Amino acid sequence: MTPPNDRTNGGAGLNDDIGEAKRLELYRLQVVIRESEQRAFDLFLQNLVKGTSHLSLGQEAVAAGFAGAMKKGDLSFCTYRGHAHTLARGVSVEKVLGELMQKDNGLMRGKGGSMHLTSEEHGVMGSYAIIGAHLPIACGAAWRAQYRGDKDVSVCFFGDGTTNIGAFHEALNFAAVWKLPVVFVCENNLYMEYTPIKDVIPIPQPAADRASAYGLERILIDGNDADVVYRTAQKAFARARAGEGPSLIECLTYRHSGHSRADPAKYRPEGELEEWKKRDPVKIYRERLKQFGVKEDAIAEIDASVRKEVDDATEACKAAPPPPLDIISTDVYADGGWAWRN
Amino acid sequence: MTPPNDRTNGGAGLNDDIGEAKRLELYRLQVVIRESEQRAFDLFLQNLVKGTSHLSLGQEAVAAGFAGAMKKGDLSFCTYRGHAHTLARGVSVEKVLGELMQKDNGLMRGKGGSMHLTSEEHGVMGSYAIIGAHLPIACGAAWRAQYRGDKDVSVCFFGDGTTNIGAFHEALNFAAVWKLPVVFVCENNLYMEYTPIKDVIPIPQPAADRASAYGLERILIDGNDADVVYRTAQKAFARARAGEGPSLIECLTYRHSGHSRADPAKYRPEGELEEWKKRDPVKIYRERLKQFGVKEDAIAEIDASVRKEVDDATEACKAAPPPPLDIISTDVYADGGWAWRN
Amino acid sequence: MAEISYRDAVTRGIAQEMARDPDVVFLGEDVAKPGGCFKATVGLYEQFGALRVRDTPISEQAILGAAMGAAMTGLKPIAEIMFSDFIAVCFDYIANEFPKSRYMSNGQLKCPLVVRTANGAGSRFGAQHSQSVENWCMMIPGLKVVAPSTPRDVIGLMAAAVRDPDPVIFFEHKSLYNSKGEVPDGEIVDTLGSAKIVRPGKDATICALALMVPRALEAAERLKIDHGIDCEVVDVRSLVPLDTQTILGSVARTGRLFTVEENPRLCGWGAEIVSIVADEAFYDLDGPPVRITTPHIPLPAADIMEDVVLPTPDRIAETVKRSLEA
Amino acid sequence: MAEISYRDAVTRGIAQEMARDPDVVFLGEDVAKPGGCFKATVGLYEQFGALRVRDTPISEQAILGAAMGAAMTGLKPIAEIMFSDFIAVCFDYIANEFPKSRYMSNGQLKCPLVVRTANGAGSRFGAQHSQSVENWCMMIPGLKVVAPSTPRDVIGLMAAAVRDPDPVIFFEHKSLYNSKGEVPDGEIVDTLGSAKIVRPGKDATICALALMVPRALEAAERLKIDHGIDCEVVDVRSLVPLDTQTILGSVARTGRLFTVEENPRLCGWGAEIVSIVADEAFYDLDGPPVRITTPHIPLPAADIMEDVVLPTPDRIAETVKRSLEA
Ligand SMILES: Cc1ncc(C[n+]2csc(CCOP(=O)(O)OP(=O)(O)O)c2C)c(N)n1
Ligand SMILES: Cc1ncc(C[n+]2csc(CCOP(=O)(O)OP(=O)(O)O)c2C)c(N)n1
Ligand SMILES: [Mg+2]
Ligand SMILES: [Mg+2]
Repeated sequence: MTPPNDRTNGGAGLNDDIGEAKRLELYRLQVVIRESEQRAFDLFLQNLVKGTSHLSLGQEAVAAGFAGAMKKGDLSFCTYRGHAHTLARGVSVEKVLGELMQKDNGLMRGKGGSMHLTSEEHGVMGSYAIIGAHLPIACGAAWRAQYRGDKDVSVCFFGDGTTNIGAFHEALNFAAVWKLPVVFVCENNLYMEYTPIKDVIPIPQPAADRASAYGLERILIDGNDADVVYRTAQKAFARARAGEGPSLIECLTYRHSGHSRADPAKYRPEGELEEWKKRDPVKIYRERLKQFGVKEDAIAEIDASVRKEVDDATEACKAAPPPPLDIISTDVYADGGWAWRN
Repeated sequence: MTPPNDRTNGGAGLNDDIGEAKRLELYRLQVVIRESEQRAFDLFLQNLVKGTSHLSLGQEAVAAGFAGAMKKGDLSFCTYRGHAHTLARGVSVEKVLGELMQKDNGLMRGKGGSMHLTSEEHGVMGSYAIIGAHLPIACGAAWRAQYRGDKDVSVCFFGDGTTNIGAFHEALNFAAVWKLPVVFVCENNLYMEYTPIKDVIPIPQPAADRASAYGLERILIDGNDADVVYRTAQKAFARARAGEGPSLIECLTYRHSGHSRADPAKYRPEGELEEWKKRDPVKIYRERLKQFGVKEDAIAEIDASVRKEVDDATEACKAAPPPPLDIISTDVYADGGWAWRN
Repeated sequence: MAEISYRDAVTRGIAQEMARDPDVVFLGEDVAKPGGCFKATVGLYEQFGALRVRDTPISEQAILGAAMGAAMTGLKPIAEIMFSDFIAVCFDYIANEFPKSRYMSNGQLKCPLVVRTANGAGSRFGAQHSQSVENWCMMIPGLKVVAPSTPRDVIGLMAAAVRDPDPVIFFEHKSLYNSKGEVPDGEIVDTLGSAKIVRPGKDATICALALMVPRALEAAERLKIDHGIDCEVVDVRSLVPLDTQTILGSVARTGRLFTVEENPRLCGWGAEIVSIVADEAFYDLDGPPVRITTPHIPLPAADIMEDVVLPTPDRIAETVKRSLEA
Repeated sequence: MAEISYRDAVTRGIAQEMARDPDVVFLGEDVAKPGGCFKATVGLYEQFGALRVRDTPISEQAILGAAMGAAMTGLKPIAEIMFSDFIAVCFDYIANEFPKSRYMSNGQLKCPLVVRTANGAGSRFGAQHSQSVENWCMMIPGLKVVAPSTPRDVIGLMAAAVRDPDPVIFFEHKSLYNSKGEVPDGEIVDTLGSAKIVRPGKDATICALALMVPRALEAAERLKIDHGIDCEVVDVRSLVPLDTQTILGSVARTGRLFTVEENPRLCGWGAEIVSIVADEAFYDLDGPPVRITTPHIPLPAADIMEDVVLPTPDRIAETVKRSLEA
């Protein structure tokens, strides 16, 4: 496990600039993701999740830390591995699980599927399943903010493997030249699908070691510590809102599960998962809360309420009907329909 | 004019490792390019060049320096601005001008046109008119050499503007990871079509400042001094042949003419062209030859013989017939034909 | 009323919309200060300023991606892809992003943008700079696709495209930039999805697009004069939405269908129209529906070759005559 | 003779060719040690080693570009594009590079390579991972395009594709990977450009491809049993070259044409076949040629929706019956 070269320390020095309310929020978000993803996996084993799914178990701190620092109006652009970021922006567990189960209560009523979670009202401007495609799209949303003088930031999440596709390069250069208020977040979980990222790059860090190619600062952080992530996000957002341009942040993390539902992740070297589980972000954060004097009770209460939310959501999804077939032909075009002819 | 941060000195120290024979060859190549390109321009004014054309007037030293260092079997991959590189590998002026004039004596008998000059027998493996497309293709040719244990090098030429397209990034990373014997040569002539490169990058040097993103050495040279280019090429080729992987070389240069035939280049700041003409590569090299004791006579003889070659070629092209129409339907497929059905 | 060039119509069309709506922004390579490589956007930078008319790096994916992100969040971007052949380097946006985001999001996201691009042959540029690729877009569900043949249509369809809430791919024909036509004064706004009968006739229907429209008209004139064959010429104008009513109506009257396409033979819009007519109006047809296309080859560069591969008025007239007489 | 899966046939087909010719090399994302995301290349890395079976970065342009450069200079690369939808991110190679270099160089350059890719719907993956995009390739002059429907054809057509001197795009159907079929022992080598009549019949011709072939066959069985309608089913197999002889011959006998396509409606291969038949065999047709397609929409993810949008045996049978009875 590469020791992350932190820019910002975690909670070690008992630096309480974050404050208890925000810390409880960051904790809650991580637990919501953890429980929902774990549930998604269980439902998959019961054959109730259809299509594919890509879990963020082990990567909760990145989603929580960024979402925790985002304001209303800030926009998230996610990948197929987007459940975590979608939940972190406040979308209900039911709507997410409903989409995974391809039910009518799903976020897009089953039309999009797990890889395309979108909730415009929460600023989740889509989840994209073609590697790299959303980086330029996030630039465009940021361009609109710049053009209009809106102060919102576009935040674009992607994986380590995504740094090798052309669109990554085009977006980074474009954002830097136009000084766009966009923050690029690389979640380096060490793997692409089944191949380690280190096998396909000639440098140690896929994103951080490329920042200079775009005139950007090298930022490599511990992605398993939500406080570190949160502080880094705040700085990048402030920079963006101040008109100083984009940031590229590489978060070191690890996925506890396979790449997608079908992957048992046998390619991992022995002991690697166990090593990383010692640095489980939820565990780290629970310790952090205690360090800052939060009572076990308060923590247990959050755990219990999240568990209940996920249980209730599960039941609601199980009970929900499948989508009606008449929506197949809606929303191809803006008139609501699908007519390509008169 | 940015002073190039040379890795290799020109001829200043009277370092005669290059030798007179090679110097005369480098000079001749530059004059062939200069005269041919100038002729192409004249023929365009006479309405005898059809389609588009992209001249390398002012960039001769790059083409000559690299070609001078290439061995038989080494492969060139060029852009639409490829006349210079094609001539530098030994293709006859007649065949090049013939293609520009869309005559039957053209290199591809008019089927390709000026942007696609190709001479397989000279190792000119195509000229590509979609920005960036040939960088990955050059990687593939280099992969073949690596796989077979062939010792040839693939050399890929492109402009400053090409460094912002996705394929650039993909190719550089791919070549570096696979340690391919490919040399990427960026001819930074300060402009894309009509927009200065500095307006669209967040760093000073479009190629050199990105080398580190691929774990490569930063190489920025004076592209108007054929000796500097030649020495840099030799080192990069030696590295490639030794299995040490790719190089990325940025050559600072300037095009004396517009981007393409129709462009009067009015976007250039006053005086810029004049400044660069002081560093005209042909002029520099003529001085260099004198410095090394080559007689004016010998130089004049080269000039005259090249002039004659270009004059003869021009006449031959004027006299040549247009291509016959029956080749329209040949060589779509390998069977020689174009049949997509039985 | 004034006679202006197709090239100037592009500028006027964009200017009309930018003047109307401050959310209309325009980006592309060399489009701002230089006014575009075809000089079709000269003056927009001066008129609308550096914030609304922007030069980009050579990064077609960034151009289209940025247009999409801006469109999604409230702007109405017009993006230029310099030559339509280059759609291949940013095809993911055309094929997978623009046209699917509304559907995949169950209507939450929108993508009101225009991609304008120089399409077609005639400039002796060779295989990578001369293609007619409107089919690359027509076959993708969720896109709208137009290709005007006259200066007036350029302005009117540009306005319609910019105002349309869906992604529209707008094909300008390189070889028409210098052509001229009468254009009314004042605002011009057309509608997407309407074909135009540009020459009425009773013996055969000829559907054509862009550069093929004047050629089809010329062929029709010759057929009339030389052989007394009276062709109806339909300028399809909009491939999606497709005005099947006008086409089917015309075939119902004439009994014969010809399509004239510049693109290579396989799977073109001609095949689509032929298939629709063959299926829905089979019993209206008095003889085989015939496609006239460029052969299924990459385009040769040389003038002499390029000239014979595109459908010419001669070839159109000859094909129609032979077929009607068969 | 042995029964093997379509998935294993992919491995066997590639292995057959790699064993035969040391110039055959294979590259793609996760194809080597992991054996591919569909597990269709498991064991090749172990059998042929790290130099011939190579994992790549997520860089589809580099993958196809590298394949082209290698092909041009003597190797016979097989490149995997994991999902056919991703052809959009490397479409420049498909549309502008592979198919044009031989022509533009007047025959000097060659491009003997195979791109294999997982195509088609049925996995509930949604709009960006389920498309049938064989038309994206068919419409490009200079490419060859195949799409096998059985394990035997996978092996035979893979061999033909690898041995072919032109670029071949090889579409494997995701929903067929688990299907099984009898395969003879020993080397299998098919030819490109031949369709197969997989069910003879006299009342109507049904042309189908890939996953649509078993569905067309099922529809034909039902039509026979339920309505006494006797359909001839043609497995098109190869879109380019296209076996028009077999198709025209079949229509000459049956008098009716139906095409069954998985891709969305506009400009599909069905339109091409219909157009060829309508033009060249108009007087053989006893009624309108009819295309059965997925509607012109992005694909929905949910099982219940995905199941109804693709042509089903029911819909095929119903359409044929209704049309023959009209
Ligand atoms: C253009 C493209 N190529 C390939 C894929 C298939 N694919 C999906 S996820 C993935 C791995 C991505 O790795 P990374 O960027 O590290 O993200 P992670 O899955 O680890 O979050 C690949 C190759 C794709 N979706 N799009
Ligand atoms: C993908 C693509 N985008 C745009 C173009 C149009 N174009 C041709 S040359 C050129 C400028 C290239 O600049 P540079 O790389 O610096 O090369 P130079 O022409 O200066 O040699 C552009 C934009 C193209 N051919 N391909
Ligand atoms: Mg990863
Ligand atoms: Mg340049």
